Amino acid sequence: MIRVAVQPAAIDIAAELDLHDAGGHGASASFIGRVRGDGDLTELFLDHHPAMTGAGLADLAHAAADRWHLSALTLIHRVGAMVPGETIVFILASSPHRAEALAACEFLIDRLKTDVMLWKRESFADGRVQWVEPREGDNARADRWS
Amino acid sequence: MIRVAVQPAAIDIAAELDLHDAGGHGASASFIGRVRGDGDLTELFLDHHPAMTGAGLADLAHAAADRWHLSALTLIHRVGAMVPGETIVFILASSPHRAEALAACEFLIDRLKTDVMLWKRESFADGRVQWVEPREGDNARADRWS
Amino acid sequence: MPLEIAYFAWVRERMGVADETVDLPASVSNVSSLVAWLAARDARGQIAFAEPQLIRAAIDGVMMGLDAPLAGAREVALFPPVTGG
Amino acid sequence: MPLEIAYFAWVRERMGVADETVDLPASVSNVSSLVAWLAARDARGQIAFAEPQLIRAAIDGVMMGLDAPLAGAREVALFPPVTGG
Repeated sequence: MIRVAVQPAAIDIAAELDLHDAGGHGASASFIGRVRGDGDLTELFLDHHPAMTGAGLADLAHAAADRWHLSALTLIHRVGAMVPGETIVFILASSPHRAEALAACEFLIDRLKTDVMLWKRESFADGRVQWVEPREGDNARADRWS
Repeated sequence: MIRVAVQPAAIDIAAELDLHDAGGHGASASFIGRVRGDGDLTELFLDHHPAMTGAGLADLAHAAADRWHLSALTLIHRVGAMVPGETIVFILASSPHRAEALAACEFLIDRLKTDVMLWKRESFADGRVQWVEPREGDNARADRWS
Repeated sequence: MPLEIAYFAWVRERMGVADETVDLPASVSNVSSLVAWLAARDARGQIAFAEPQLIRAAIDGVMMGLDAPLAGAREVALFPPVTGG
Repeated sequence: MPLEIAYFAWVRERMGVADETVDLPASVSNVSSLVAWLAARDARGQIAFAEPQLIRAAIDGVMMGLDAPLAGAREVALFPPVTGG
């Protein structure tokens, strides 16, 4: 019912849709986050803590399942090096009720930005490499749920 | 960029994901609504007005595209007879910004419940057939956006 | 004047037809009087339009109130409140 | 006492290693004094921990404040604030 993965491999959305057992009926809300090519970004690297990142994602998934009535939940996060257009994160929440599927999906994407042990490094076409700074806006969105 | 369809044929989500040009990067939010088998429901029939239903969906899609910064929007609604587990509606909104993709998706599903020329008829295992009454809760959710 | 009327959902089922073309008497000038005229016309209409407050209308593809005039209309659609996608 | 230290993100890059096992002097009793000790140890540590207010820590997989004691710890992870998924 709850599937969580942290993986360096590309995220196969069609395969994840098939794996996800929505119970055959009700509502599914999903979110797909992709690497943006803004400012000539050539690579996004996501550093992670092997044990803590997976545990953090699993905690978030269980928090969502405790809070909303979900028939299935898929939460897949990619780590390592990615290029623009590749999928970083895929969230898929199913429920008999659409409001719960939508809320769970939004909760997860907001909390992922602040609660999970992930660090972003951006590389650009001109050779610049920089670690991303935390964004105040992300904290504000995540705080809506507490 | 905006794709709207009203169709009696089954909705092929994998094919729609392929058709939808998310611009290769950014965020995509989606919603999949399926027929629920509650109370031994055996068939859901959706009546529609050939011209007005399509026009209403197109109006909603353009309202979303005017309100949020979307790189692509797919809105597919099935009509006619369906069985539990089949997909009634598929919404897929892409944007450079996740908040906009999520909001557009939620706006569309809420408004679909109240603004589009569709009528639901339910058939049950014991032979009962009934037309669905409008739900107050749907109006309240849709009114959030006005 | 000849007018095409299209019915949807349980209005269609109770009328037994999806659409028909009628010749309206001059006294039927707006949607409300059309509904009353259909209810008085025969048993099907009496059942379909027994609760006129539940009837919604569109004239030539545009949602209209029950006091909307029929002058110039080509098609009137009559149906219950929508129940969404 | 021997302690494994793991570094992440720019802390890892500036330290030049992903992890190391150190023998701590008895004076290093909590995360804050560990950070100060690493900053004083060599040039890499001086650069990595030049802004200790930016450093976050986890002890044996659990997020901890900088005043958390190290007694009994097996692994300390040191890293900047997370920047999300």
